[in-house]
Amino acid sequence: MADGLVEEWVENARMIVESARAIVPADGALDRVRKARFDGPGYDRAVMAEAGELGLFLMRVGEEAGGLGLGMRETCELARVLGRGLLPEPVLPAIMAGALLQEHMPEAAMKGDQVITWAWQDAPGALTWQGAGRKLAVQGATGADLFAVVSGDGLALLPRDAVTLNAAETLDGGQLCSISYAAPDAQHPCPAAQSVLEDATLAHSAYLLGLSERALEITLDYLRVRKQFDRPIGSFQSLQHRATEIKVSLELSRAAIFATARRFDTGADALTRARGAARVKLRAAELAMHVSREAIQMHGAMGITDEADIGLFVRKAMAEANLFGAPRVLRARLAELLDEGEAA
Amino acid sequence: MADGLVEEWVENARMIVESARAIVPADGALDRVRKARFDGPGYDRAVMAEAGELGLFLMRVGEEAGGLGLGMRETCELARVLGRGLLPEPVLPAIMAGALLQEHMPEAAMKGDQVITWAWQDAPGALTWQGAGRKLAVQGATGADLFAVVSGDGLALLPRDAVTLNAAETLDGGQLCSISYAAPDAQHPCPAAQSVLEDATLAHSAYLLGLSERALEITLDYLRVRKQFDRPIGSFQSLQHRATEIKVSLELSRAAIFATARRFDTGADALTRARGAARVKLRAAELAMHVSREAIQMHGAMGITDEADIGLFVRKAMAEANLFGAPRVLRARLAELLDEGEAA
Amino acid sequence: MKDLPDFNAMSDADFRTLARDFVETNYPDIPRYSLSRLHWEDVKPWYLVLSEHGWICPTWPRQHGGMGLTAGKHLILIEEFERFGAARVNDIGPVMLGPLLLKYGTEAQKAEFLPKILSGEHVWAQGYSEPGAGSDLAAVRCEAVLDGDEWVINGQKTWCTLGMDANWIFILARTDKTVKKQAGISFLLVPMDAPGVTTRNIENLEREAEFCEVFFDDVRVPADYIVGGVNEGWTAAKALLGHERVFIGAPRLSSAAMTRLKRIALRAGAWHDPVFRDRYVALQSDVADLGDLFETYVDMLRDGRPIGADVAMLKIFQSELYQRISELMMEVAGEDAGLAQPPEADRQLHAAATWLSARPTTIFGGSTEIMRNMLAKAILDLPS
Amino acid sequence: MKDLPDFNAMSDADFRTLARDFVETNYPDIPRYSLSRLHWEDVKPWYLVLSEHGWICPTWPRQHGGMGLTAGKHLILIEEFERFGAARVNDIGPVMLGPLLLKYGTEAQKAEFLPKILSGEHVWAQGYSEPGAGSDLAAVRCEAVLDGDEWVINGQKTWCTLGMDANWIFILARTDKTVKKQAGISFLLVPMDAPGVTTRNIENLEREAEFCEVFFDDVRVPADYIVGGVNEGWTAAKALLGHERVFIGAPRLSSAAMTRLKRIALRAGAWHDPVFRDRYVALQSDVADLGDLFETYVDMLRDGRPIGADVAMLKIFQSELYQRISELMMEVAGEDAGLAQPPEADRQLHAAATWLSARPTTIFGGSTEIMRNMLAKAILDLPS
Repeated sequence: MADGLVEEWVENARMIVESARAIVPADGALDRVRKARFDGPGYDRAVMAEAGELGLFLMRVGEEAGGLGLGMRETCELARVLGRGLLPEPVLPAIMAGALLQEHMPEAAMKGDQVITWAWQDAPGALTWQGAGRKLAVQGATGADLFAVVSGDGLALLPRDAVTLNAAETLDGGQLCSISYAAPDAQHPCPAAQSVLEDATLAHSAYLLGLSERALEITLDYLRVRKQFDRPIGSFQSLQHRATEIKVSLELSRAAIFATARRFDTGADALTRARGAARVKLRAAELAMHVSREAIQMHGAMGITDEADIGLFVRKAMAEANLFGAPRVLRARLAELLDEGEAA
Repeated sequence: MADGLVEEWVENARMIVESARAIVPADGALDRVRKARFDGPGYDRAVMAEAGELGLFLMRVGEEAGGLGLGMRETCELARVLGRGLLPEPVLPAIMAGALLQEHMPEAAMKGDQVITWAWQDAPGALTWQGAGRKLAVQGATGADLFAVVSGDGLALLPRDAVTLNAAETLDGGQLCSISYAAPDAQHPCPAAQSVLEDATLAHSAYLLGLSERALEITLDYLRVRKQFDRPIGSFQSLQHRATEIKVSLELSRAAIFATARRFDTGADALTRARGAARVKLRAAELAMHVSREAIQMHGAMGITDEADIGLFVRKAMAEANLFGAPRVLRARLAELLDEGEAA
Repeated sequence: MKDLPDFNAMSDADFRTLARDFVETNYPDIPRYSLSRLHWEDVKPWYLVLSEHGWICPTWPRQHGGMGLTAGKHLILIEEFERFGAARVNDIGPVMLGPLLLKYGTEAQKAEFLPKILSGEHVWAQGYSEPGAGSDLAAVRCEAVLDGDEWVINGQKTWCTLGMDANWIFILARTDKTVKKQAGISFLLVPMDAPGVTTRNIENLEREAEFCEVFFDDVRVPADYIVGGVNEGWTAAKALLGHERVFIGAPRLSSAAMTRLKRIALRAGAWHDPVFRDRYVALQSDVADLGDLFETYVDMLRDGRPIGADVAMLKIFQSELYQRISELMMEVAGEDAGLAQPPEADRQLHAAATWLSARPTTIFGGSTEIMRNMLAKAILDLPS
Repeated sequence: MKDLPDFNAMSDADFRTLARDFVETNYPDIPRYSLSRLHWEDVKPWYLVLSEHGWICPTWPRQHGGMGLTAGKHLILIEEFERFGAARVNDIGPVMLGPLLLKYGTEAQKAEFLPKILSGEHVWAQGYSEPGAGSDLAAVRCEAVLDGDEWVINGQKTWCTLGMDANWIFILARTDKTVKKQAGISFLLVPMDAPGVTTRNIENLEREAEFCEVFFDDVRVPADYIVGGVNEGWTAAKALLGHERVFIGAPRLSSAAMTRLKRIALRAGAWHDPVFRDRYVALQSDVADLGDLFETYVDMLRDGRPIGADVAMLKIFQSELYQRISELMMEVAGEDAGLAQPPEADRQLHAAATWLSARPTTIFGGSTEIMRNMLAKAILDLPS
């Protein structure tokens, strides 16, 4: 890795994050996040429009197709920042829809005038996308206008009225949908489907990383100021040691996400990609739930109230930690890959 | 459970332990234990003779067969005390040989003039005893005169010259043998084989409990006196909390062992016995290794020296935690029993 | 109220049958197996049925309207009610205040308050915790000053479980600021409709109003609404923490959760997965071991032996075990783990509900950290 | 000593090939892949070969007889030597004392000691720890008093790794008792054949003499055998703890252990057990994540950026991970876990050897507890 390249992605990521500040301010906007909960789709279409204007949905569309052609490192950096702010809007699904559609990405979806999401998952607990007619765990579907749907038949772009939504409210106040749809007339070939799924898994891990990072910060702030027995509780060694355990996991997750993103950006083989996505997601999911458990415990009684902001992070972690595979699914996937590694 | 019965086993156990003090003093005899290591069979036949004189090998021989006919609660209490003193002699195997042989237990073995042990295990990691011709993980075999061997063909009592020993030195300075032998002429039917294996598993768990108990005490003593940064290290909250974790496991193990022994003594069905033995051994094995890890860490540099007594406990735990099934074997056994429970 | 049989004279088996029949026959048409606490309006029918039959205060002496049950019999009653899935009533009066009044109350207090607990006329809340004090219960700042024949109370209490359902509250208040923490605290009884009492609900992580804050602004109560003597409230309050600790450590929460875990695993197709089973049987062993440890304490209660500080081990292990079970549930539930409503409208299948309901168990009633501090000193004899 | 090429001018790939060829060509007939440290008599041939080729002190500047490698190249060298299974030499001179003398030593000291490290004439031991002081390195009680032109040393050092092989030792000694702990400490060089120096071996849990205690009884050394100034030993000693911390956290120990774990599992018939695999891949992910974190620090070294206190996270995670791998080994090894000798006389299959060798990693070089204390304050900014 030459120094020039390092600089380039870092600078790109800085610019993307800076522009994303319009929708996810550095000091967070948890009041807005709180208000958006349990209200319609659980997110604000106007914010999606703004994200479109900022060009976020073009990140993974190639330059030849009119996009920005940015890498997974930049995408992960953005995802991390979105996670820090608990952004409820389906920005990452829209980016992944762009990655799938490339030159077929509709102008309105690029600009955010229409909300686009994507759908891939075949069955509960499955990491497969080859089935057709029904897709599960579609993020941001309530409130979406367009659906990029991948299956073994190819990639279809469906309007809202071509899909039947089955929506379920999630703990964070959003909705997760399963969709069903009739086989569409036009399907594009989509050789990148598996690769986009791995990218999405990685980006989702980065979102969980950001969430965990901010949840730890909030918890550390609380440990510094909250007193018990006339001492700040953060001075108690047992809590200190447990806090360092979270910190270690967090830094492992960060390192693994960005090293994996670098491998993805610089042409990793299929096995490396498959392993990388599963491993990074495994760590991030466990991190998010680890932080959640400890954040509640360290906040004490405050931790189990809905009014404390830390609860927003916990409920988001619970809602999203298992998307793109719960830990047991990911470990089973890695166990399969053990033999592929052997054969290779 | 009527009060009278409680009293009776408690009193019996008290008497047995009191007489066993001759071979395993309350203040321990770790110097003797240390000296016996890596020397011949790793134990002292004279101590076995003494144990025989004390009548210990008659514990599980029925009264009608000239034994004491005591229960598993008394046996576990004795085993716990032996574990506290790290007694290297194969007292428990001799007791189990008596339990198998009953009226066929030779006089010389009862009295400890001849050292007897038993053999059951068919294969590495197996909890089966039905095979014949070769038995593994025979405790106390080097130095034994007689072998009570169970197989699907029944129970055979073999003299030393009828078996071929394959001895391996163990970490605690004893020896663990596999034995091979030709099919003997005389075999007794042995309907109690499975039940004695479960009893032995339970008693071995109690030995590990005693070992863990004493290892924790020694570690707590060290935490109280050892100073660092001008404070006793036992005053550091993180070590305190970790010490309470060991204590909780220890008390769970104790409660589970004696409750299971009570069930064994009062006529538990086959499924309850099988589950009980596996569960109790699972806890005890994990406890012994948990204590070992923490005892070393809490002793700091002293913990990794051979001269510190705590090392005797650690090496014994390493040598014996997996006998009668390593945790993964026991969990697999419990998983099988899950379905039997379903069927029942 | 009916004439009650001598329950303690019955065999355990007979009493168990009686308790089972009782709940099956008398349980009203209200939810069963609820993972969260029901509010008074929902659970009141059950309270009143228990009251009517004289079963509302199992541990009180018979002459005061209780069932006079021994600890052993009481445990059987709890087991049978939980097996049936009976809802937990607002039981702070029957469980907390009643025994305290019986031990420390004046005859007048007993005569005034006990019958109204029995009848359900008084629904009590507990006012121990204060904002910012957490597990440091002795850090009481809520203040009571004697003004003639009345206490004048100013301050705040929080984490009052189901406090919004209560019409009375007992509180710890500081009545002497000149002495060390525990020494200047009194135990006072306050009607919640007294002028100056206001409340604010607190929603828990499940977004249900489970707790409330209670504010006292120049609230006046008669001087004799004090229990256990002026500045002796701490002793009275502490004395209550004995028996309950055993029941908090009972394996029931965890064993019921294992049943739900199995159903969630069956639904997710994980029940026959050897990896899942490996974890399931480890947890099952933990529950069984906890059961055996629990029984050793039940035996002590049965024999009338004193319960030591070591009983905290039960609570520590039970609460963390319950949490670990809930964590495996979440993992097995997969994408459904994130849903706000139960799959198939069946609360038993709702992993998140168990996960969330398991959180307070390591925080309330003495946090695990405080309990471990205490165990390290009192039981392991480690230095300060 | 040969003329050395300019290693840093080579591409990483070329240097890697060179290093691989070097070890394959020159490694003497001594053990490879040893889990425990070899003693001087066993490892000396390798030391002398390295010395002869000018490869014994990779990080020293070329003008002082080193290879002058950058951190990146040094890492490649370590990787290739470890891949081959080359034994670790007695490296306290090359790794610890040499860099310290280069930074703080006088010209006379450099001229006297550096060549003898390079040649293997001096084998050094480290005398930091004292009995009862543990991780509190500043609690130095060993005392040195200036008497004319000699220091007179009295006291004791312990946990001197392979100290029995050394003929020289450097120590921290208290030279001023009137100031606060760190301020009155000096760094002294002592020949172990000086009158009054005695040693006692300490066997580790594997019953091998890995450490020794060193006793100083009126030991006299010249006044100029002090490095970094009187009472300034602490600064010098601390300054050394930078780069090493990165290498201690390298994933190599753990990834080599994973290979052994696989072999043990294959032998035990567990390799295809889904339950085993579930744990194996979790550990494998941990190793891979550690590798990625390690690389971020290697990048810093490569770029010449400073290494912060947060590098302790590497050591904490690596050492605990190595232990967890060893614990799964023990479980999978079944009855064989307890054997004192390797199954099939193959050390790679010896679970207990890994388990035991993994224990000191969380104790020495700053215990995990001390590191966590430090991280909580320095990195998480938690209060004291």
